[in-house]
Amino acid sequence: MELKKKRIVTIVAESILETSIIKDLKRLGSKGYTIVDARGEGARGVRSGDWDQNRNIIIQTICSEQTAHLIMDFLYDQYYDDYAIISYSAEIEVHRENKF
Amino acid sequence: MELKKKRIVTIVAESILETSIIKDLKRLGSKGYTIVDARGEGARGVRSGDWDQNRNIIIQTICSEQTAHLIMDFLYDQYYDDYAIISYSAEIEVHRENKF
Amino acid sequence: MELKKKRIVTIVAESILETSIIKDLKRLGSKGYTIVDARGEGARGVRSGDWDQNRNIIIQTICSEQTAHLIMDFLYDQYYDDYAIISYSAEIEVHRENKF
Amino acid sequence: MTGNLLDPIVLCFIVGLTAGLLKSDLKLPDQLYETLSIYLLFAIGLKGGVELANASLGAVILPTIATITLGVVIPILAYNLLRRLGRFERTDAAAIAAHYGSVSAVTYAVVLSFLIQADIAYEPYVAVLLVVLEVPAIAVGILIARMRASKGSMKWGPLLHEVFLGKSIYLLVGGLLVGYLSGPQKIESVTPLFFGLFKGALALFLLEMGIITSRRLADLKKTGPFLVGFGIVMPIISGILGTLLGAASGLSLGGTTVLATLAASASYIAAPAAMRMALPKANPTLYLTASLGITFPFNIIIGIPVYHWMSSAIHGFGG
Amino acid sequence: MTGNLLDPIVLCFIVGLTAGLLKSDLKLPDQLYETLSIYLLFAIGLKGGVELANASLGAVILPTIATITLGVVIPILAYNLLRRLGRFERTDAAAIAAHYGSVSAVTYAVVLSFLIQADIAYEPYVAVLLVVLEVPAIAVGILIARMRASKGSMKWGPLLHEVFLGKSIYLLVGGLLVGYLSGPQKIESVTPLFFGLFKGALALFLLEMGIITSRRLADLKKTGPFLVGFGIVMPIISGILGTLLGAASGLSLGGTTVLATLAASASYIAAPAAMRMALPKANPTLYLTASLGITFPFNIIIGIPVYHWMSSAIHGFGG
Amino acid sequence: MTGNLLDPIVLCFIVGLTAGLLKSDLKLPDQLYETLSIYLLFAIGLKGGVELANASLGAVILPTIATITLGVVIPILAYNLLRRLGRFERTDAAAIAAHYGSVSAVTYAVVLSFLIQADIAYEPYVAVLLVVLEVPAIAVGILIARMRASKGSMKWGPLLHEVFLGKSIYLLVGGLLVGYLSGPQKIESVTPLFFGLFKGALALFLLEMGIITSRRLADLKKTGPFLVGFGIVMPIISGILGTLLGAASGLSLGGTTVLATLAASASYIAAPAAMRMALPKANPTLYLTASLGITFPFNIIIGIPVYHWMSSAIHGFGG
Ligand SMILES: Nc1ncnc2c1ncn2[C@@H]1O[C@H](COP(=O)(O)O)[C@@H](O)[C@H]1O
Ligand SMILES: Nc1ncnc2c1ncn2[C@@H]1O[C@H](COP(=O)(O)O)[C@@H](O)[C@H]1O
Ligand SMILES: Nc1ncnc2c1ncn2[C@@H]1O[C@H](COP(=O)(O)O)[C@@H](O)[C@H]1O
Ligand code: NA
Ligand code: NA
Ligand code: NA
Repeated sequence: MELKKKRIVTIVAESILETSIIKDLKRLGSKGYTIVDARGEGARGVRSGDWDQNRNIIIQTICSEQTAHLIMDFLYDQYYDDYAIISYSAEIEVHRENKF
Repeated sequence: MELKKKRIVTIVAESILETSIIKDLKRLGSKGYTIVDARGEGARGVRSGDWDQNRNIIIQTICSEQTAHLIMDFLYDQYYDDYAIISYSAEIEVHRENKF
Repeated sequence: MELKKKRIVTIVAESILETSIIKDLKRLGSKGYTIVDARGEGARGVRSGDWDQNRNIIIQTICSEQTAHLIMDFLYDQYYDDYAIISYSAEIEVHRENKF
Repeated sequence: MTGNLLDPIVLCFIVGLTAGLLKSDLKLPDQLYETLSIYLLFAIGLKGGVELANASLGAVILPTIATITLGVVIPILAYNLLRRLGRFERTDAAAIAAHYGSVSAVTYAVVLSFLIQADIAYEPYVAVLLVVLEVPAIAVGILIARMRASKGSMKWGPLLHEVFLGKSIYLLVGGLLVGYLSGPQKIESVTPLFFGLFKGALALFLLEMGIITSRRLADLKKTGPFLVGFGIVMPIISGILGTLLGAASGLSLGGTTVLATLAASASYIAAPAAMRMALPKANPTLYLTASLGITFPFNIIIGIPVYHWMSSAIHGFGG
Repeated sequence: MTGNLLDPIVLCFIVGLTAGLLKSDLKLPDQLYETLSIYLLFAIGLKGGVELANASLGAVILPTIATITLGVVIPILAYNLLRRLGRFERTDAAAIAAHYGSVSAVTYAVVLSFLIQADIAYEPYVAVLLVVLEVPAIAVGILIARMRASKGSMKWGPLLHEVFLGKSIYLLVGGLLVGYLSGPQKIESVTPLFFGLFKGALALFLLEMGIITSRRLADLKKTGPFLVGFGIVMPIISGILGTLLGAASGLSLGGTTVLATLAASASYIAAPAAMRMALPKANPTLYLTASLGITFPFNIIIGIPVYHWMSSAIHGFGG
Repeated sequence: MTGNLLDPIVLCFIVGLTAGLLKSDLKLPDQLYETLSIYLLFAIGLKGGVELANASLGAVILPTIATITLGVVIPILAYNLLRRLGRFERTDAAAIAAHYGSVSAVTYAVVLSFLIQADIAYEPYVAVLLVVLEVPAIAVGILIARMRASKGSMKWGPLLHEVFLGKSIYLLVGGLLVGYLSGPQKIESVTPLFFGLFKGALALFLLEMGIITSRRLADLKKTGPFLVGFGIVMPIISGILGTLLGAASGLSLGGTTVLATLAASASYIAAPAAMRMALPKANPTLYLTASLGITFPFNIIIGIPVYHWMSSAIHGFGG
């Protein structure tokens, strides 16, 4: 059975942004997402996830090339200045292309 | 040192499927897998992972192009109708190509 | 806004290696990383993550093509003989290419 | 009633429920939920095992038969209501029926603490009835759904394994054995954790259950009004059956109240797991919403006092 | 002082602090941290609610007014110190000020156990003051930052929701209600968990807080010397204000010590969450380091005995 | 023996073991495992610290020397058995030897509860012996493996850090200090959590250990029969040495039983972590299977009563 190309956008951000990013994703046309708790380090220092204020989450959403671009740009404008957050986009292959 | 191309298949599914999917992967020729607990939302609603019946897991397995295709197709036939599950395949590069 | 190509290196390793791998990544030029707790199975058997000695972690770092290659090779020399560890590299697209 | 409403464990449930309905960001860590449910199941078994020491085997037989009867009758009854009146598909109806035939260990814990509060005695072997009632309905539900189901015969092996070695039953039985074998003296060293903290842990767990329940309520619109009615009427019917068979099998007022509550309670650990495996085509939203969203809160807040009242009535009548 | 230093909960904090400073790999599971903080907040509310039964509404009014006054005065004072002397940016200053106006429930728990140890009585409604003091400063902080802030008017809705339905206040208030409605009799069944284990859980939590604090200390070089001074001087000033208003509003020696400690304590649950949402431009490293890295340990180890001494002085003076 | 077998904590271990062998899906949350092991280590230290108050420094010296001797002799003995009879590679033999020279804090907790159950007194400073015995064997093991090991000289710094600041020793020593400094009075406020619940928490932890052990048993075929024999014979030999040195150094019947058990127990927290760092070439399956899969259950179920019997024998003989 043939696989179709889609994009997956991965966002690593401080956990306090969870609800607001989910709202954004839905508004921008994503039909679903998967979240994992994480820790890490970057320009804004170590976020070791050991208490409320320094947890990270990883949010992934599979979507069309175009939606992926919308999301990447929106996050850039909306959050990059003020929050510990990064995001990246990659190519993947799926069945059920209409699902995503 | 030169890197070799392989595929990584990522499966997001309700956690109750863990043992049965692992069996499937091995039977289809995967030599290993990595699992992470997750939560998410999709066509079958929010799965917030706060109790037994609505947890998700992410299973990833690195394998050959061909095995990847086998796995994707098998999952599609076996689980997609009845369960909260998605899967996708992506290209990666590794050392030790014979390991995977 | 235009996206730039980068590499993401993903390492799955026994959790005891966390601090030493992080040191390595920084020394090799990575500017950040994200970590998630995981379990799995491979050539060195099942690592079900239920106690100290059989936990895995997933470490991901976004970096340049060249740093990615350095990291992959270094891990290969340093850890592959003695530890439960795998790593792979994939292509992604990001904003802020200088950040990574 | 109000007496029950002012019990801390019921209040905790309401606080949790409200948190969810008000969309508070309050959320118990998922591993705390798991820890508490493991603790409660094991402690329930442990307590039952210790009490079992004072039980005579003979006395257990009749009530056990009564209990198994309930485990078979209730799901069949529930199935027919759901099919005939509710117009549910066979598989969905069977899956929901299995939940109502099986039991909720937490509801059991709440009725016991209700009886202790009101200090009403109950038979020392009620924990056995809890275990006995958990399984049959699950089997019945699956059998109903499988009857002349074309698609290949099912594998019972993995399923029986899932049910009998599933968290829920394994911990109850394991606790029973540890409690019974250790006996009242030796168990004392572990009672501060397993008995002393029990009710507090139950309160904390119900706080979380309240949050979870509130989420399920959101699905009510999907599941429709019939299921809401069913989630309230079915436990009452089962409660009546439980009361009758309890009294008939010679249980005391306390024991009858327990059996009535067990009959009325709907499973949310063993049954959902088994149904997901055995009847994947059954829609989980239906049975989870009915069992957790409606029947569980109904039993905790209103049901238990009602079943106690029923039992008192029949025992008053009897004697 | 040394008396306080030798209290197990303070020693646990020091053990945790040392673990962090020595880079021990000791690390409490993150969900244990969450569990303990939920447990402590709820238990604090519960205990307060039970005690509330013996409180007369009239008696609460004056102290409540005093508390609200503190909640408004302290952040304004702190803001001006930070701007004028510390030369901090408006937003940073406002965010830090909000933390010092609000409260730390754990510090409150420590002062209560300090008073119980020294068996000094306190008013039965102090938990109400804890709740009352948590919110105003957060609002004041945001208002200050927003004054003639060009960039569009802010949405208060989500913020109020965040504050009032946030973990911290919701659990305190929820606990208060459960404790108050259950009353001293019915609550007993859950006291072994919520009261009996309280101090032990507090000790374990402080062990973890010690580790977390040690991490924040690493940021001191980034935040500069002024903030260190502020983190010690500010609580003393607030402590004095609390002592004065406490005595003025007729609180006992114990109650005054509590209010002084509340005033001196800096929030690290409600305030950080609210600031991150309402004032994203404020640098979290500053307010977290000040509140957790400096003021929290200062209060636990040195502050509380000092505030107790202040209160004794004024009460000795008064009477 | 059967007496020991019917102790709830031993029964819990068996229930866990069975769960694993029957492939039940029962699984304690990983953070609960971590929480319990942190709790147990700290509580053991705490209890030891409080008891230490009644210990005279003089009395501790001889037993401490005896303990250190055991920590050096046992690993050398074990190494030679493994090399000569077992034909293991140097590194593997050294790593396994280190585990058997070091100690298991949980086994220590079980022997204490065994003595309390049988109410046999023991010296107030046994916790010190536990701490003392943990380290030397690890160093010895590494030294043996490193002798004329070509590949560059190793870095001791990070290793010593790992060992002394590792979770296991840090919590034991931290607890000792907190307990000792607080003293019997001040500690009381935290005893409900750290002493009252101790045995129950131990039971829960052993349930989980049973599950983990069952997984290790699956590796027995890989490790071969010799290691199985070694895992049973070695603790007996060490137990005898412990009994002799214990009695020789003037320990009471209880104290001798404790030292014998410490000698016989194999580490599964400090040693594995240290070996993984210092001797990466050593195969973890070997030392983990021996220590956790064979020796741990052997000691819990059979060993402890045996060591107690040995000690009784020598004390009966002595006096
Ligand atoms: N180069 C990187 N590779 C992987 N993850 C990163 C990288 N940089 C930052 N992160 C993650 O993104 C979070 C926020 O990054 P930052 O805003 O740079 O502090 C960090 O806490 C990490 O979890
Ligand atoms: N578009 C998507 N992107 C990322 N994850 C998804 C997406 N859709 C579904 N998922 C994940 O897959 C699970 C099952 O999806 P579904 O069967 O659509 O409910 C969800 O709970 C999510 O965790
Ligand atoms: N083929 C694979 N696909 C995904 N993860 C793997 C694979 N092989 C190994 N792993 C992960 O890497 C860890 C170490 O692998 P190994 O050294 O082969 O035991 C395992 O515990 C798995 O978590
Ligand atoms: Na039922
Ligand atoms: Na304050
Ligand atoms: Na030993």
